[in-house]
Amino acid sequence: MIDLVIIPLFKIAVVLNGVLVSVTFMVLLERKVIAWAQSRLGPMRVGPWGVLQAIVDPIKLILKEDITPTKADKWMFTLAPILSLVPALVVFSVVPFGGDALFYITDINVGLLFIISVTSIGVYGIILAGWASNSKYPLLASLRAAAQLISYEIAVTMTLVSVILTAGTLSMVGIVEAQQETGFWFGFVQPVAFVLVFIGGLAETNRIPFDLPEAEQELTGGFHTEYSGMRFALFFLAEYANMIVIAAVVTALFWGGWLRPFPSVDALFPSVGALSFLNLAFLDLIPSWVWFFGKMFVFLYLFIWIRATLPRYRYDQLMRIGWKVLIPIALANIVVTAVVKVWLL
Amino acid sequence: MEITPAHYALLSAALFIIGVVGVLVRRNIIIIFMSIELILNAVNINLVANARHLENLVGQVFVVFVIAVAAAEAAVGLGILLAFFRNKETVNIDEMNVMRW
Amino acid sequence: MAIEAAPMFDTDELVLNMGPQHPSTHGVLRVILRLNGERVVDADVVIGYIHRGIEKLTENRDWTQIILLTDRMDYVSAATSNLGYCETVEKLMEVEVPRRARYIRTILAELQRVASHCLWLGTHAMDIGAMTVFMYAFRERELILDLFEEYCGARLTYNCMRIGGLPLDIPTGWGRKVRAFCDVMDSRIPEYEELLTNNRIWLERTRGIGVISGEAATALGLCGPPLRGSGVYRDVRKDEPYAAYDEFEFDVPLGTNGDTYDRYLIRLEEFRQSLRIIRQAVDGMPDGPVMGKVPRLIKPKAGETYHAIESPKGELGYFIVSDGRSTNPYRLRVRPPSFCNLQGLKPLIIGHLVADVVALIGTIDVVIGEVDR
Amino acid sequence: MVETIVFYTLSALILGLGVAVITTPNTVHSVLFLVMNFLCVAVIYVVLEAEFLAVIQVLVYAGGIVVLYLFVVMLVNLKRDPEAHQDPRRLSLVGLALAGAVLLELAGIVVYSYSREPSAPVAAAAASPVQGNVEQIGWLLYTDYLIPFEVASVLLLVAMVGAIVLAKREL
Repeated sequence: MIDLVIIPLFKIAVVLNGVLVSVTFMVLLERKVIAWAQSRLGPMRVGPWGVLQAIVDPIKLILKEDITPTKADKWMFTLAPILSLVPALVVFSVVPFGGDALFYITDINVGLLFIISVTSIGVYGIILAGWASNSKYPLLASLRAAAQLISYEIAVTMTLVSVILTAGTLSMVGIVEAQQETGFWFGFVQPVAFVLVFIGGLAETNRIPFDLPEAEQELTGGFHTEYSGMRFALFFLAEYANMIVIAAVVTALFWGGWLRPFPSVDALFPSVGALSFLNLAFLDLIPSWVWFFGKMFVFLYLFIWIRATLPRYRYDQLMRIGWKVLIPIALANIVVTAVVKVWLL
Repeated sequence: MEITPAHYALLSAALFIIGVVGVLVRRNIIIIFMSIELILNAVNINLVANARHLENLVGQVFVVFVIAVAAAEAAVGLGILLAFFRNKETVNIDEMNVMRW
Repeated sequence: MAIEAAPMFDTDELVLNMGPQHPSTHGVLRVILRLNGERVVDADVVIGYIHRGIEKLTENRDWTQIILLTDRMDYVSAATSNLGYCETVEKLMEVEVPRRARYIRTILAELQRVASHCLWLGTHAMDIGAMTVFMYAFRERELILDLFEEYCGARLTYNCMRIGGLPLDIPTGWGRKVRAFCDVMDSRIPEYEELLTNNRIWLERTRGIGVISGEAATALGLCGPPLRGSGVYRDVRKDEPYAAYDEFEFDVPLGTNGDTYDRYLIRLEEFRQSLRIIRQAVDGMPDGPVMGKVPRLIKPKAGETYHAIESPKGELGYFIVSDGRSTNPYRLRVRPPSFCNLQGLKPLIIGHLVADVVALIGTIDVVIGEVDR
Repeated sequence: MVETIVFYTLSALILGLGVAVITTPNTVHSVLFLVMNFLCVAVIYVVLEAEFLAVIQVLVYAGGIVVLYLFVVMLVNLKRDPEAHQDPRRLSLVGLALAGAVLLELAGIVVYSYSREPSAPVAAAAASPVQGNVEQIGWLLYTDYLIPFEVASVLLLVAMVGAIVLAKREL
């Protein structure tokens, strides 16, 4: 009973709270990093260096008036943010935060497929939000969003096929373990796939330069134009939770998940005696989950950095990149991977 | 009470009938398409249930094919629907009484 | 509003009302778009949401009070509005402005051009999604506002010129600070360029967008950077020099393709040319009074005159009629560059996507306060 | 016991949502009920130890096909409810009666066939060289069912081309 119910429930509670709290701090981090990029200070008023801003922001959102437009479809209008957030949170059930079974909720044999399929449900939140608002800007944005998410999902899924081919398993833990066995992280084996998944991830989380569904300057905020208060906060949470998901997936699939860096320094420098002082075993002292979160942080930082730097693509350019660049490269990558795997290894 | 394949078969039959009713009674062609999806799902449930009962995964393989067919059907069906709607401004199945336009 | 009344005959068409409350219409511009998918089929530009009747108001103000009203037209470029008005009245009264005053006016006008272009660059880049450029550009604009504040005490609506000269001489050391600003600005322009000029996304978003030929631009009455972007040589500073522009060397950048990217490059080059003018003016600043001989009661003789200057947005002209009897103008009419450039919006946006509409409103650089007056 | 509870709950949900799909007047609501229905079916697959199919069900049906439906519903954006006027030629009652007859027949078949003594077990599945649900399905697809698999891929290709030709206004 304890093993079957209590411990999983406990883990779920920890992960959910962890994600939600880290989202609030993610927002603070983003504001701070972008501020530094723009030679500003960012939030400084609440707490030392504005650290407590992370707590004040959600409180503000909760206390705000929650408005439902008169002609909106009330049920759908309420359901949409929930539909948007829940898949983002469900995905965390198969993310391996550490090497030990203690650090992930579950490991299923279709883990990666599970992540892909659950994230694909997230699009409903956006479409329905646009439709239920009964307003033109959200509707345009949600049509954009639907097309964008489906297109990039295809590209990402295709790309992940080559990773699956390399790893030979669909289980998230299995993929990381495969990287441990070969000694090379898939980021080095499949650099093209990494870049594609990262770009696709930017598009799927609606981040600049692919943030068309919520392009403030064009569509006045996009699909959540009509939302306020807590329901808006849910969309906000969903976006950042999705960012964390992408960072976690990229970490696990390409950069060795919880593994420490330089897994095979001996294999790299077998005969160089002078490098023996490079005994990196001390890195093992650092717990596996620290490595995981450290790597994740790098990618989250990259997300923010990109947001501070790049302008936004246009809708047709976005679709062109998705269909005419990413998908062909992903297909070619699958073919190359299969050929190498079958005949050359 | 143990759940036997018969239970799944009955569930499948009931869902099948819901789909059939949808196809026969509704006039909104989008709903009719969705009813067809319900019918296909009913079949799938049956196939998967029997795959487990017989401990033979062929049933599940068939479901993969059914899903592929469903995807093809949805794509072509909705394409026809859009083309039709563009010309006649309706999705009423009763008004779909021409073979060409 | 012809578009609103028209029936939606094609189901694929959607009428989208952009503005007057919209983040990217730079004020209260309203654009009614008829979309096919995301492509603009037809557009209707609606103005007048902040019409304050400035031209009519001037008929009840005396000549000096009107300077204050001109501040409120192009509120991001108040100094050039002041300059244009004062020079027109001076032309009407045939007043000689001291050389030192003309030099300072030139410096103020060029600083204002840099400030206005900073604001344009920031908002234009922001419209296309590059948020950091916005903060960078405003950082430099802030320095200019500080300089203005030191000169006249105001940061936005300066009211910094008088008929016949200037209300104040420049403070001690102000010229040195302006020089220092020029050096800072010179080092900051490469920062903008690094973020945008060769940025692939920026190129894709601006190249070939909103192309307008030189003939079409002339026919529409465009002026300023949008006109020069199409390769037409027209700059009031060169063609009909005013203030002290005839004493300085500077180039007028011209575009070749007439697209959004060319207009962007031109404005960036105008940053450099403005700095060049400011440096020359500061270095060659003559001594002398800053106020010419003007009667205490300003009352131009009966007559009419038109005078134009090159504001950051384009040709800013004032047409003034004086009846010679009262202490206020009989009629004052402004030829605002924003208003004329806005004529180009509709031909520019038709056939483009919604996202380009935003970029194109940005590229012609309108200030609705000046359009509506 | 657990399976019983899960089965009856899911059955109630599936059938309830199925009825909701075909009775709701608002098409968008209908689509949403369909998604939930498919998600419940996916859970049934998990109960039936078909994890791969469960995930594929969510990915293809919920994440793909139904999004397409939603997209089309929003595109056609009906101004006139198709059910607004009754077509006299339409014999809905006959349809209902027909459906009832089919239900009776199906139920009869199910009850009859499962109430008999189980016949000799069907030939047991050939021993698969791989373990795990995904691996086994993959093995079957790429060995015994290779030709159908390729035919299915051609079918999808044809459908894709067909849908583009049909939906695009000018090529």
